[in-house]
Amino acid sequence: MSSDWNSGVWPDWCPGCGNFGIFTALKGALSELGISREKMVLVSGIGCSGKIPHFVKVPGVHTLHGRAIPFATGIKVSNPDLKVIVHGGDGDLLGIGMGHLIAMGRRNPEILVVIHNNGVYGLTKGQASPTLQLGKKTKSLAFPNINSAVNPILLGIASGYTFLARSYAYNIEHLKACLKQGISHSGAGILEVIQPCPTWNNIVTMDWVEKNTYYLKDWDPVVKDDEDAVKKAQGIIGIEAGEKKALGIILTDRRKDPFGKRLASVYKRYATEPPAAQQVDKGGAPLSIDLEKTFHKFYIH
Amino acid sequence: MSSDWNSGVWPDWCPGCGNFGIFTALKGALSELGISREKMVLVSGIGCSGKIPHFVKVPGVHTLHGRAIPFATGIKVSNPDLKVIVHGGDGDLLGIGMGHLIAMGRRNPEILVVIHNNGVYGLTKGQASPTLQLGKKTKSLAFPNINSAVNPILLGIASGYTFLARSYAYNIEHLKACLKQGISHSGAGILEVIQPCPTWNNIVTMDWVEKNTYYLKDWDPVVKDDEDAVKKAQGIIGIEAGEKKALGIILTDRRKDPFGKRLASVYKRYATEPPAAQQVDKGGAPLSIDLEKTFHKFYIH
Amino acid sequence: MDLNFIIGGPQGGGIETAGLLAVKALAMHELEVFADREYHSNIKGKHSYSHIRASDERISSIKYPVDFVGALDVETIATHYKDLRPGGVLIHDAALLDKPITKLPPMEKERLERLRAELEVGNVGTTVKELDEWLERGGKVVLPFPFSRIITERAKLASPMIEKAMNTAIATVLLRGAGIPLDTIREAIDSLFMEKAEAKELNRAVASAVSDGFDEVSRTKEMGTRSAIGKVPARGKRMLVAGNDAVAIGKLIGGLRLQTYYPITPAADESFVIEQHSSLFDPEGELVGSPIVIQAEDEISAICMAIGGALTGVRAATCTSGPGFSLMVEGIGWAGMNEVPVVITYYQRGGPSTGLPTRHSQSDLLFATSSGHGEFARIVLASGSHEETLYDAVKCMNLAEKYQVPVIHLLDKGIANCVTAINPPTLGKIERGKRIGKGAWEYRRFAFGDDPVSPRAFLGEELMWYTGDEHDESGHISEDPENRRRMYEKRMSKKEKILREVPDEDKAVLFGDENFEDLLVTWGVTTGAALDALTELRATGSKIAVLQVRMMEPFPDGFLSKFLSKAKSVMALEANYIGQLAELIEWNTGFEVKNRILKYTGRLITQDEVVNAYMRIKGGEERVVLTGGE
Amino acid sequence: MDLNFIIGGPQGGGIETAGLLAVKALAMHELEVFADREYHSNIKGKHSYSHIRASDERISSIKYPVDFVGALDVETIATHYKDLRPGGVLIHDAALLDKPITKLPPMEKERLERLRAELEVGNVGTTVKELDEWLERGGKVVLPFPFSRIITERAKLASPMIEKAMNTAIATVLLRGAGIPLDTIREAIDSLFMEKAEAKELNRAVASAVSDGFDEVSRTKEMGTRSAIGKVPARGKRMLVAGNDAVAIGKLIGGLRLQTYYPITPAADESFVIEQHSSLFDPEGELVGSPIVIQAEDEISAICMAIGGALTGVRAATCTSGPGFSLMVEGIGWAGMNEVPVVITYYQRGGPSTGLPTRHSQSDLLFATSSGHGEFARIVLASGSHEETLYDAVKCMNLAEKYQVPVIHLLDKGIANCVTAINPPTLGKIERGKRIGKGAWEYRRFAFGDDPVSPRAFLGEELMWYTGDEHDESGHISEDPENRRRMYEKRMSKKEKILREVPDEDKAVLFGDENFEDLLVTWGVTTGAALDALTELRATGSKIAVLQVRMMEPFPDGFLSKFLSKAKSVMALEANYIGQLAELIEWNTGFEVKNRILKYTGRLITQDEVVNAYMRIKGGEERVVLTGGE
Ligand SMILES: Cc1ncc(C[n+]2csc(CCOP(=O)(O)OP(=O)(O)O)c2C)c(N)n1
Ligand SMILES: Cc1ncc(C[n+]2csc(CCOP(=O)(O)OP(=O)(O)O)c2C)c(N)n1
Ligand code: SF4
Ligand code: SF4
Ligand SMILES: [Mg+2]
Ligand SMILES: [Mg+2]
Repeated sequence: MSSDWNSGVWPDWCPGCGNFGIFTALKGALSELGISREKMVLVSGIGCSGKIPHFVKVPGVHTLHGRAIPFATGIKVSNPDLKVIVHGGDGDLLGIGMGHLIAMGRRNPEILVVIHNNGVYGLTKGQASPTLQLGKKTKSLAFPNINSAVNPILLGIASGYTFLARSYAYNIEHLKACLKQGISHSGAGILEVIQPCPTWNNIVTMDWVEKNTYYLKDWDPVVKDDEDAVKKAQGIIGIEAGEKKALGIILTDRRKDPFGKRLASVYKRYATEPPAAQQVDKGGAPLSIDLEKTFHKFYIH
Repeated sequence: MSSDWNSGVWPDWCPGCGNFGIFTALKGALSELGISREKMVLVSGIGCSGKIPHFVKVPGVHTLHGRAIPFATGIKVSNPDLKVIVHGGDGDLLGIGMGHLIAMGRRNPEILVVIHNNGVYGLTKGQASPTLQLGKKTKSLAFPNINSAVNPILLGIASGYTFLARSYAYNIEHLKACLKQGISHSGAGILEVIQPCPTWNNIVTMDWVEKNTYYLKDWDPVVKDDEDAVKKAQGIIGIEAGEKKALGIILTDRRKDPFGKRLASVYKRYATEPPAAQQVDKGGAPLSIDLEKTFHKFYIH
Repeated sequence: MDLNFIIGGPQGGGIETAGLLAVKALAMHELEVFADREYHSNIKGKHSYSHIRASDERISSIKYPVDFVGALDVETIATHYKDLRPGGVLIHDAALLDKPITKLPPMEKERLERLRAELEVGNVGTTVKELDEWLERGGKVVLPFPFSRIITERAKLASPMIEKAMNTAIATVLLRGAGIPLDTIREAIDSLFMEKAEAKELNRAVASAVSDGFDEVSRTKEMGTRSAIGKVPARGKRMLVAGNDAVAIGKLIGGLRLQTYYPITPAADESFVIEQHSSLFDPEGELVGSPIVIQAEDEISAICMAIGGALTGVRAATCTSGPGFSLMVEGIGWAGMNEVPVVITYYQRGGPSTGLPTRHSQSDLLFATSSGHGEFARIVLASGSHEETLYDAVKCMNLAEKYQVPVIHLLDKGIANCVTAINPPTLGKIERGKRIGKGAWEYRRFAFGDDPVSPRAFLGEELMWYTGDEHDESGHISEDPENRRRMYEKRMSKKEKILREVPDEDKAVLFGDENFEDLLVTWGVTTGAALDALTELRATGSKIAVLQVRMMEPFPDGFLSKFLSKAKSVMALEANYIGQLAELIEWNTGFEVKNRILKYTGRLITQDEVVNAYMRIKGGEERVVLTGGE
Repeated sequence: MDLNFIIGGPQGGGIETAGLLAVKALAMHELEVFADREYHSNIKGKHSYSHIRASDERISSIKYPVDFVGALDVETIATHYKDLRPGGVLIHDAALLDKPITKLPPMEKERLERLRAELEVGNVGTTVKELDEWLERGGKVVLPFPFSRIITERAKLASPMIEKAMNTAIATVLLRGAGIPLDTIREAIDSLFMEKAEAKELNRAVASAVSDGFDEVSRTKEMGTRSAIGKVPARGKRMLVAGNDAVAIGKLIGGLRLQTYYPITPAADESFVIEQHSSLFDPEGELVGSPIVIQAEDEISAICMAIGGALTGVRAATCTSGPGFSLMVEGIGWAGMNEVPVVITYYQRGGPSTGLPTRHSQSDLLFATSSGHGEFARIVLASGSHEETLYDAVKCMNLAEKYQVPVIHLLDKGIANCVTAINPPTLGKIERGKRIGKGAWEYRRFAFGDDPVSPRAFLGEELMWYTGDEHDESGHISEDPENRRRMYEKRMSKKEKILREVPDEDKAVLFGDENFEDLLVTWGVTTGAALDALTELRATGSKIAVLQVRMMEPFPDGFLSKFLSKAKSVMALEANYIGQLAELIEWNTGFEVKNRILKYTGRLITQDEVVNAYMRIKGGEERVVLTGGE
């Protein structure tokens, strides 16, 4: 059961923090997916959000601020057998780590990026994050925010992600469903989670979310072909321009090869024996590589 | 005239390089804009493209790989009187510097970013850049490219740029017009320039450009209102999905305040006396700040 | 008198306010104060405390054991009962008495294990009450104060509000126990909640109620008898600042016009203070300056933006700590190559990597002096006290412009977060270095001359070029070997110029008698503990002096050698593992620094630890590792 | 025999191929070869050249003055005529004779100014022809070879092709002049253009034509009389490699399975070589390994991806140079904190900042040893020759896994781009360090024990956690001071373990007689020049030995002291300004390194410079700054 997925480390989030919802939904998703524990890896950045791997009883890699995606990519390409999930804050993934987020879209590895969107830098005491709207002033700001907000869904489209969804930290069932679908998706995914931070963000409260979100209905997120892809993208522009935030699966696109397949297209052995499955020695001696054949171009005669 | 704008440093690009076209168009634009020489700054990244400021007779800041935008932003916010133009390669601005490109969209400073898009890392001998299409293999690659390409125009939309255009290095007149408009725009702009690199990119040749681009007609890039903004964005999705690359002004949006105005809204003195115009001393002594008033909260009694 | 106490509770539960209130009241009582704040990298729930010290003499460190422990929760009791001196007083809400003492989910696993072991050995039992009894048996005084009851009855607070008021309640008891009158406590509350009328009223009411209770609860007397503070003479105007504040104030006075930053502990508060005080008025009420603060998208951007600003002639700075500094290295190198005056305020914290983000450390010294590929001149200046920190913030900007080099102002979490009282600054001077106005002749930014510093023009004034590549006098790329040699030497020879010109007192300061035998070398916030220990040790006849090193790069080997050569034995005192200052000294001066007193647990070095370690070294130990503090 | 020549021309004009062709032919002629490649940070048009040396004895550096200069263009003539020894031969196309000699837009401004001054002083004139005459008057031989005519007439090349063939043409003359038979030249062409049939034919034709011409043009004889190479005995199988190749080969043999990189000079070629050889076959033709190479979006990503790979148990590495390394610092700190075996191949180039991106330097040593905030164990290993580089590439991966630390393989542009012949490697051993299989008991990644190295399990095998924060044995965040102390000591004590266990020959190597008086300490590619000078100096009776330092961190102070204590005088030889190795030695061992021979123009240190500088030091100079080479 879900408690089975607790690592035993005390989650030190503030009372009422949306991260608890994500934590619960994640444990539920992992347990229902039925993947064996050691074959998963939660990779996270730095922030309140970044602590989540320590609380879940699956292997966890709590990395550097903004760098969860490169770590995760290194893990995934080396051992594609692992299910790799990235967790990070909006500051982490959409601020300092933005370059990696976009680069991941270009690669399309089978990694789900869960963005804990709380509109603030939580762990450093409430500075504006890249998702805070222009002109808003949360508790701890000296002045209203002078930067416009980014929208991770639109960036996901622009950079080639093949799974896009948005959910809400306190709707555990919805979030769990999104997580399961995102984790199962064979390609790069973004799951934006609206995560209230009762300590610093006095704008995005439960009440605000109630009034400013809706669940997508009559929207088919599955891309059928190239033409449909354009239509979908245009539709999403419309959805995201709405007054209210849409919750649900926004896009699934299976036309593009995941990164593993692309690697296999150039490294012949990759599909069957990726790096982590390859030997590097024979009982302490290097493999018996035929030097002269392999490196013939360097031989003088 | 245009030769007046030569710094006297020998441009060391390869014969036939598209950068020569950009160089010529830029000198033309600067001379026609009629801004005084010292009030301009060309800020560039590292790459073949990044060398351009040395060849033009206006102040130039040749920065670090990927970091031209932060340097330029620091210059512009400190002295808004200066006309600041960023030049960088596609590797520079869309690879290592991607995070800054997006962040600049959020701020909307009056800076034009000119992306020299040649599909390769020119100065490091032809590796794939982020704009090289998936599956393509230019001369110097060992394998076909396994990453998908990014599209700077779509990223520009997703991150809030208020001027977007695309031109071609060898169409000097068109490029010059785009440059002039971009430099005059009061907000953040991206001008993507298709820049053939005859040395490494054997795909995007003059011939290829001939066949794979067209000039935008009947497209009104000016955003009228919020509703129109959504339509424009959707239209651009369609344009960018086309088989051929559109050349021309793609978007101008004057609804959003430029960064200077935003700063002025929180720093009362900014509009009239930005940092570079402020005194910091009175003949070697600090200004006579009323310490007790300014820092009253720290005084014990 | 010399009073030390701890006030602890869960992070985010008002504990920071309680500490501030206590320090403020003590300072208002005209005492010298020094307070350390210890907290986890956590927003709410983990254990946090302030160690507050007050004295009628100058102090610049904290000291163990403490006189009082005021506990907002069981974890504080369980963590700090050991810190009490014999006869010391533990105060907690009587409502905690029946609480189990080892069922503390937020507590660090390792500490909990140690606690369990200790309690078992002492055969203590499992409740707070049993622990209290055991402590009393061991000669401590325990004061389970009926806070909840008193607050409900006297301050007429509804019970959900009680928890919010508990911090002020406990602070009040501690202060009253120390002999601070209620009036002063209320004055401190007024000042603390200046802009929040409602909170002010509530806290005033709580303080009054608890203070009345204090006079009634019989054993509270025992506090006073042990640590009474009499009336002390007025000291004139003083300011109560943390190191972050001191830097902000210094930068603002010094003419900072662009501050860029990316949030990071323990640096970010500095930018927040600047933002809050960015309108600078003169006595006539005229706005004389208004620096801007830009939150960058990362530290790479922060340093590059600051450099960009500096090129336009504004005084520009950024601030960060280890992880951020690691990302700034490339930008700083560009500033070095381009001779850009830019200031980086670098607050060290526990490393490596994310390390102990909210804990003290002095382990980035060698990194600060040698970071960046290639060689270039820079200045690294380390401050040892809050007052020095403020003045150094001004100096760093002067040095940067005078020598046209990046300047690293090297601080630490200790300085950043410790709070103390300083005298209001006197305004010094502003040195902007060599300038050239709009000229008719051809300007060359990097013109060779007798002086390695070329006259500066700002962007907007003249034609000029900059590049991170090696460049010629105009700033254009040049790979010519002869130009390379000359430009390289131009940049590097600034080191000697700086060493020649910077006044000795900015290089290092000797404290104590010139006729010392033992020389204790130290730096950063640790200087305070060394100085407090110096007073104590000299009172008992030790022939010791303290040498505080301030300029770390270029390293003042010549000036230091004067003192080193006089010493019979040299010992270093620093908060790192290898003794980084000791290494710098050995490397640059050739003198051996045989003895090292080191601490790397993330906690401050305290006065008592220094005294003790000195004794151990005199007793023959070579390397002493300190481990005190929770 | 000892032949030195320069072949130069515009970058991108076939000059690299010409150099390679020449080296290859000389090596095929069973000579020892060592060639330096100098080029601007430019793709086409700026001046570039190879300095090629061949000998029948072991050589590992270049030497001035040179015997021949082969010029593809006027700039080469103007730049390198000074490099000729008395009687040396300048070869260029006769078609250049009427060209003006100082109208050279691509030429560095400073060099052009010096050239003009020189020509004026010598009253030389303004055309190539006049320069030639002046050179002849000064005792040089000038050979304006009618290349264009010969190629058109004999090789029947259309004139637009001539320019493309000019490189092979000049190389042919130089080689023939050195006594290499046409057959060998053609063999070299075949090997160089192995996969390009058309180019092969064309170049063969050109070589034949020019070779015939060579026999006819009368003064070509003068080349041979001065630098004849006789037939040399076969040397068995050898490989011709640049340092980039050597690392790639070493990594591939050593079991590398993930290479990440972001393009940067002079590191990127290494990744390209790995990519091209990523299918590893055994003698039966079976695919036994296939590492992948990932081009990251920046260096931050490159190091983080490599670390991620290492956590899954694959041997993972990245490569970069200064600017990229500056960006990797934070990631390396994470690897240090988490005891991750990862290898960073670090090619130094001219700094600071972008610096001289294509030029040599050894100025990142102190940065490599102390980069990163906080303290952690790392290994920094510096190779001094191509062969050593290859073996070290394997060793670095072994050390990383054995000690679970990040390993920096510190190289330089000199090694990276110089080409030499090495013996095919013998396969050594692979040490993967302490492992734990799938176990039933609770795995703790950072378990304390007698050994600071805990057994590793890989992601996918066990439950484990990693964090950049200080952590407990399981890898969970812990701020407990006691755990902090123990974990810190666990990590730091690896330094001593490494120093204890790494064999002496990987720490430092002494060359020359044990009964030395003068000890020349050096490292990196400069070792080669020191060794070549050593031979020369010892032949004339100097009591000198060379100590090459290899392990820079942890620093082998004990082992080095053995040699340092024996020396009457110690002098350092390095390509930087302050003498970084000298500083490390002084700092760690307490021995003074009084004399320093330094070079920071971005050009290689040459054998003759070392000999000369040694003499100057014996003559009383303390610090000698070298400036040779264009
Ligand atoms: C390089 C670096 N810069 C800054 C920090 C300090 N830091 C810690 S958490 C954090 C931001 C957290 O915000 P976010 O990513 O939104 O996560 P949240 O806490 O809101 O979940 C920052 C800036 C760091 N650890 N490393
Ligand atoms: C931090 C850093 N990494 C790598 C490099 C090496 N580098 C120089 S130019 C360049 C890429 C150039 O590609 P692009 O930005 O597309 O410019 P182009 O040369 O194509 O104009 C790189 C990676 C560098 N200078 N700094
Ligand atoms: S600060 Fe905000 S995001 Fe962080 S734990 Fe508290 S409520 Fe959650
Ligand atoms: S390599 Fe390409 S981009 Fe660079 S100068 Fe040459 S043609 Fe232009
Ligand atoms: Mg956040
Ligand atoms: Mg490019």
